[in-house]
Amino acid sequence: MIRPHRSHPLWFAFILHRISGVALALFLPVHFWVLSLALTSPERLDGFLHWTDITAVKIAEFALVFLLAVHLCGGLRLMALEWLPWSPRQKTLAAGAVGVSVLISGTFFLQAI
Amino acid sequence: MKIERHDTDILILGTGGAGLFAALHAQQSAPDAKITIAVKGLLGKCGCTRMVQGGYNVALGTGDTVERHFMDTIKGGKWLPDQDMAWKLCEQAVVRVRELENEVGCFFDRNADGSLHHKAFAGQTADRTVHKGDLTGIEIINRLMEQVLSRPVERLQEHRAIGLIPTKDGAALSGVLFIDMRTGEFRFVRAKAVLMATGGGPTMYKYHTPSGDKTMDGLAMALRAGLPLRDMEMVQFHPTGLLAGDHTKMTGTVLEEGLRGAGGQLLNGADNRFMFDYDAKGERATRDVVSRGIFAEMRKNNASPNGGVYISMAHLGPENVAKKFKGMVKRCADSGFDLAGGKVEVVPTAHYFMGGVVVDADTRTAMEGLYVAGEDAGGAHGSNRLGGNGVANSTVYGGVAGDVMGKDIAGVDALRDPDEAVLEAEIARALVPFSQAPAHIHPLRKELMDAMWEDVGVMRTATGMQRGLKRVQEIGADLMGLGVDGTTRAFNLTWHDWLNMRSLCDVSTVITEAALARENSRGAHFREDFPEEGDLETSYFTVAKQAGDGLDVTREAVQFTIVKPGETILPDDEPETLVAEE
Amino acid sequence: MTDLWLYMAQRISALVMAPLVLGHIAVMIYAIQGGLSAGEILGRTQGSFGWALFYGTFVVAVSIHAAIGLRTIAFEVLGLKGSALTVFAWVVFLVLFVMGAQAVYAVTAT
Amino acid sequence: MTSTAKTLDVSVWRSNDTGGAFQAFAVPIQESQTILDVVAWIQQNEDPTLAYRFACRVGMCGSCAMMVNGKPRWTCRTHVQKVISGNKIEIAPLRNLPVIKDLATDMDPFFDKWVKAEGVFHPSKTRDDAIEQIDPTSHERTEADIGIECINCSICYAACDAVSTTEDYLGPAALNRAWTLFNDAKDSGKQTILDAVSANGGCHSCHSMGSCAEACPNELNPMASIAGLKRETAKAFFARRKS
Ligand SMILES: Cc1cc2nc3c(=O)[nH]c(=O)nc-3n(C[C@H](O)[C@H](O)[C@H](O)COP(=O)(O)OP(=O)(O)OC[C@H]3O[C@@H](n4cnc5c(N)ncnc54)[C@H](O)[C@@H]3O)c2cc1C
Ligand code: HEM
Ligand code: SF4
Ligand code: F3S
Ligand code: FES
Repeated sequence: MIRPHRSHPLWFAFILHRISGVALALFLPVHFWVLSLALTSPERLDGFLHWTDITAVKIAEFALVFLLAVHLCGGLRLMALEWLPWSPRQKTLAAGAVGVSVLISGTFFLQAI
Repeated sequence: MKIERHDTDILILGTGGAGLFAALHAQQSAPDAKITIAVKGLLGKCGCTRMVQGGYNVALGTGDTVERHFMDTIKGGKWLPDQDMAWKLCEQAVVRVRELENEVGCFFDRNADGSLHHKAFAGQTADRTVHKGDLTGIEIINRLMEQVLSRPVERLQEHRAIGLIPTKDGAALSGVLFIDMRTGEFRFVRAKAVLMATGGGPTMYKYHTPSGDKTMDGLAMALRAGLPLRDMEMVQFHPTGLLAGDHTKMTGTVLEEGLRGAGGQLLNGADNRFMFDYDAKGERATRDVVSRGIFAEMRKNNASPNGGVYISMAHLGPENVAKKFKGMVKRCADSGFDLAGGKVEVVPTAHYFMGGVVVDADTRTAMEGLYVAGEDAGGAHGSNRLGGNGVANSTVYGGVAGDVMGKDIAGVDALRDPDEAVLEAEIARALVPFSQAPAHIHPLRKELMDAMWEDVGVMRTATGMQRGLKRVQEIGADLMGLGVDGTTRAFNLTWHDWLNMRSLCDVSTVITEAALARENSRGAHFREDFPEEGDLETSYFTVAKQAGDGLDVTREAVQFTIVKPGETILPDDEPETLVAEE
Repeated sequence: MTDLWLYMAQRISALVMAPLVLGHIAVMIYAIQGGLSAGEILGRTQGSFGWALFYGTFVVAVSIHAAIGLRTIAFEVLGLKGSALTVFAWVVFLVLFVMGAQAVYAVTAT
Repeated sequence: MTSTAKTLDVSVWRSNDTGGAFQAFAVPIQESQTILDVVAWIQQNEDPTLAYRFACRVGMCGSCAMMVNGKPRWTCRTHVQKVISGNKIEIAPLRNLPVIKDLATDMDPFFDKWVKAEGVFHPSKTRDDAIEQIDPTSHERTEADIGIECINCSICYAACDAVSTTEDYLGPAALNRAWTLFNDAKDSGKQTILDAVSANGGCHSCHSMGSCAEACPNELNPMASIAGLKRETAKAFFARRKS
């Protein structure tokens, strides 16, 4: 899958952005559905939110926030490199994006436990 | 034999500076004509114009004049150039460079004030050479290529011209026979006018700089068609070709002139500088002098491991060198050599071919319908080409050919029919290898390159050349016995290696015979047995023509139509040179 | 021309979302302390025009953004073309938009 | 043929109209040896029917590019020892282009897109006019100079996955040329260029994967050029809305 012409940071940044984007898009309907429960059956929402105490669910949520953070930072990185003329720093930017994402999601994770 | 037949109005062979410019100009002078451009490689991606490093000579620098450029060209060519051609070259270069900048889109380096930057190449009396870094040819050809690709010009890529086919009465050219290299089929293209711009290319020498596709096909075809060829003994050697062993294609490629200009030193096998033993200017002497110095040193068994000498730049400071010659240093590094800090083995390498088809200043030849421009045409440079006059020549005369062909075809009512017998004969000739048992072609190419390098190379003698002539003829005969695997003719490179050898052998014979006919030393041609340049007033050039199975080499007097030896067309108060000594 | 339009729409929606996502994450980090409950969420959001606008904008932007994003991927990876591609993008947009609108309504309506 | 102690283990893609497969060759190791030398050695000594392409042999013509151990490279300037993995080399035709035979590709699609991207100078002057004064340090000129030394070798084009997935994507080299021209003070076709690169398959099909910049043997950065085009097209997008 990772063919030699792809093994460099910018391509990884691209694929990470794409995967996180797809994962978010898949998660979003679920998220909306859960929230809609607030209207139709608040007790089921509570039941659901209860689950969020379970570690597995916590990790899943962490992953989600991580994805959101990754995608956000990746997206900002992209727009920065496309629209702001600071081309030589692209690789640093790619790495920075991942770094910041980890920071945000890490905070979330720490808060959650 | 099944062949495809195809018609056009103007047919151009080759996509170097000459071919591409001809296509553009033909379109301007005959907007309704069908124009076809055929080339041995991909359009714009083969030939030597792309490889031009140093730059383009044009009298646009401060104080410089067309007259001065002309005088330098005549003196550089040791009074052998056709003066009308040399004049047009210098005069039209000015127009051509403006055209390149304003219409084609080239960008040449600028001075801080925004004007064109000119540098001085060796042998010139003014800062005259415009350039784009040291990759001038890429800029010129890429821009020309774009222009041609975006116009309705028919492209026949990977089409190798193998024969000029005359009409039945032999009075005019009917068209050109090709091999469509991708399919291996033959294709005959009729045209009202044909420009041959296949770029010569002395690749029959052990060390050579031109691109791999150039193998003298054009001159070999012209010879067979009975056209006169002039100055065929004039092979220019560049003193510093990379030397990395026989097995690599890197060997022979140019390490740029500027290295010596900047203070690069040549060292022999014992690490001693030797150029001052041969010339007071040392490494900064002209190309031919340095080439001979290196060759002489090699003959004294003072050679480096691969049989050449070294160029050393390190004393100038590796960082400086790396900065000033970035491209060159990187190229050497890619190949595993440290140009900035170490020494690199070099050897003189065959670079440019001054000889070619006899043409007039309008690119017309002795055969109606055939035009020749660029390195295929003889005359503009005489015995020596100045650095920077090569691209100028191909672009100027390519454009001229386009203009003239466009005008001339207006007077041609119909396409001319070919002499079918000649067509058949040319096809049969190309098919010879398929009727022999397959064998390796390359060892024979090596033999040819050794023979020409050793016996008809940088320094020549009658005995050596007689021996060389015999060797070349034997190799040529051996080739006829070598076969090629004909399982598939499509993209059969080995077949083309064979055909390349055929052209190279034929033209090598002419070079040798012309060199034997010139019993003096001028420019690139140096005879150890006749080291004097001879009387300038009675200068002659050689003309070679096929005569039956043999060759007929004659001497013709140079016509001093513009200036006589010892005189000048510069005003009396003009200084000798405008270039400040370093 | 469509490429340019889609490109612009995707960037603009992304720019709109960027602060919203940051805000959302911040709220989550704050809210998650001590666990989540429906009451807590609803207590914060119900009847709040501000939150309705916040999440409403989010839903509009994300529906556009994700529809374009998935459209690109459907084209490049799945080879979807022409009207199939257009239908696909609209379906993604509508599903997200409708479900999103429902969710916003659910948590903000009184 | 040569009985050298050490040989390279070379696998070369062979193909014709009906399909293709890798074929193994043992090639003697030499001190200064490029991938092109390896390929030529095979054609000259082992299999005379092997097809490939080269011209200049010094990295100027851009006709010798191939996939070498999975990466697109100029073979005439790729030293064997720098890319060898163990003793093995795998050589295949350039990706993303139709193969004519063996290692030779048809580069026409690449050049058709070059022209389609308006990578062709749009003159405003003639040969009768003087040469324009241009400040070599101006911002526009330095931007144009950055991308000008492209040899149209198609290596970036072969490295780019957007080219593989989007059939009409113009690709990094063509767009790099368009950007260079856009910054060329002498070019009078700025709007034509922007229109060309804003059309479907234009610069917006690039996902900034950066493989182009990574692969370019001349160290050019088409990704940055494409970013420049995206920037300008975005500006034009708003400007046109306003007016
Ligand atoms: C390394 C190098 C550096 C140089 N540097 C300079 C310099 O700095 N300044 C300068 O003025 N000159 C320089 N020259 C010389 C200059 O390149 C040539 O003089 C000039 O470019 C020749 O142009 P041309 O159009 O005649 O031929 P080319 O550009 O060589 O083109 C010949 C064309 O004909 C095609 N062809 C060949 N055979 C056939 C066939 N049988 N059928 C169909 N097509 C065929 C070739 O494929 C090619 O496309 C240099 C040359 C070399 C090799
Ligand atoms: C938070 C702010 C966000 C920003 C700044 C952002 C930014 C971007 C950008 C710039 C792209 C274009 C990538 C490209 O063309 O290569 C993109 C693609 C995408 N985004 Fe987002 N995005 C954000 C949120 C989201 C959300 C919440 C989702 C999920 C619903 C999402 C889903 C996608 C998808 C599926 C793609 C396509 C990926 C691709 O083409 O490779 N994005 N995003
Ligand atoms: S940008 Fe680089 S890799 Fe792409 S074609 Fe030009 S020189 Fe080759
Ligand atoms: S690899 Fe392709 S996706 Fe864009 S950044 Fe380069 S053109
Ligand atoms: S042969 Fe010209 S770039 Fe390699």
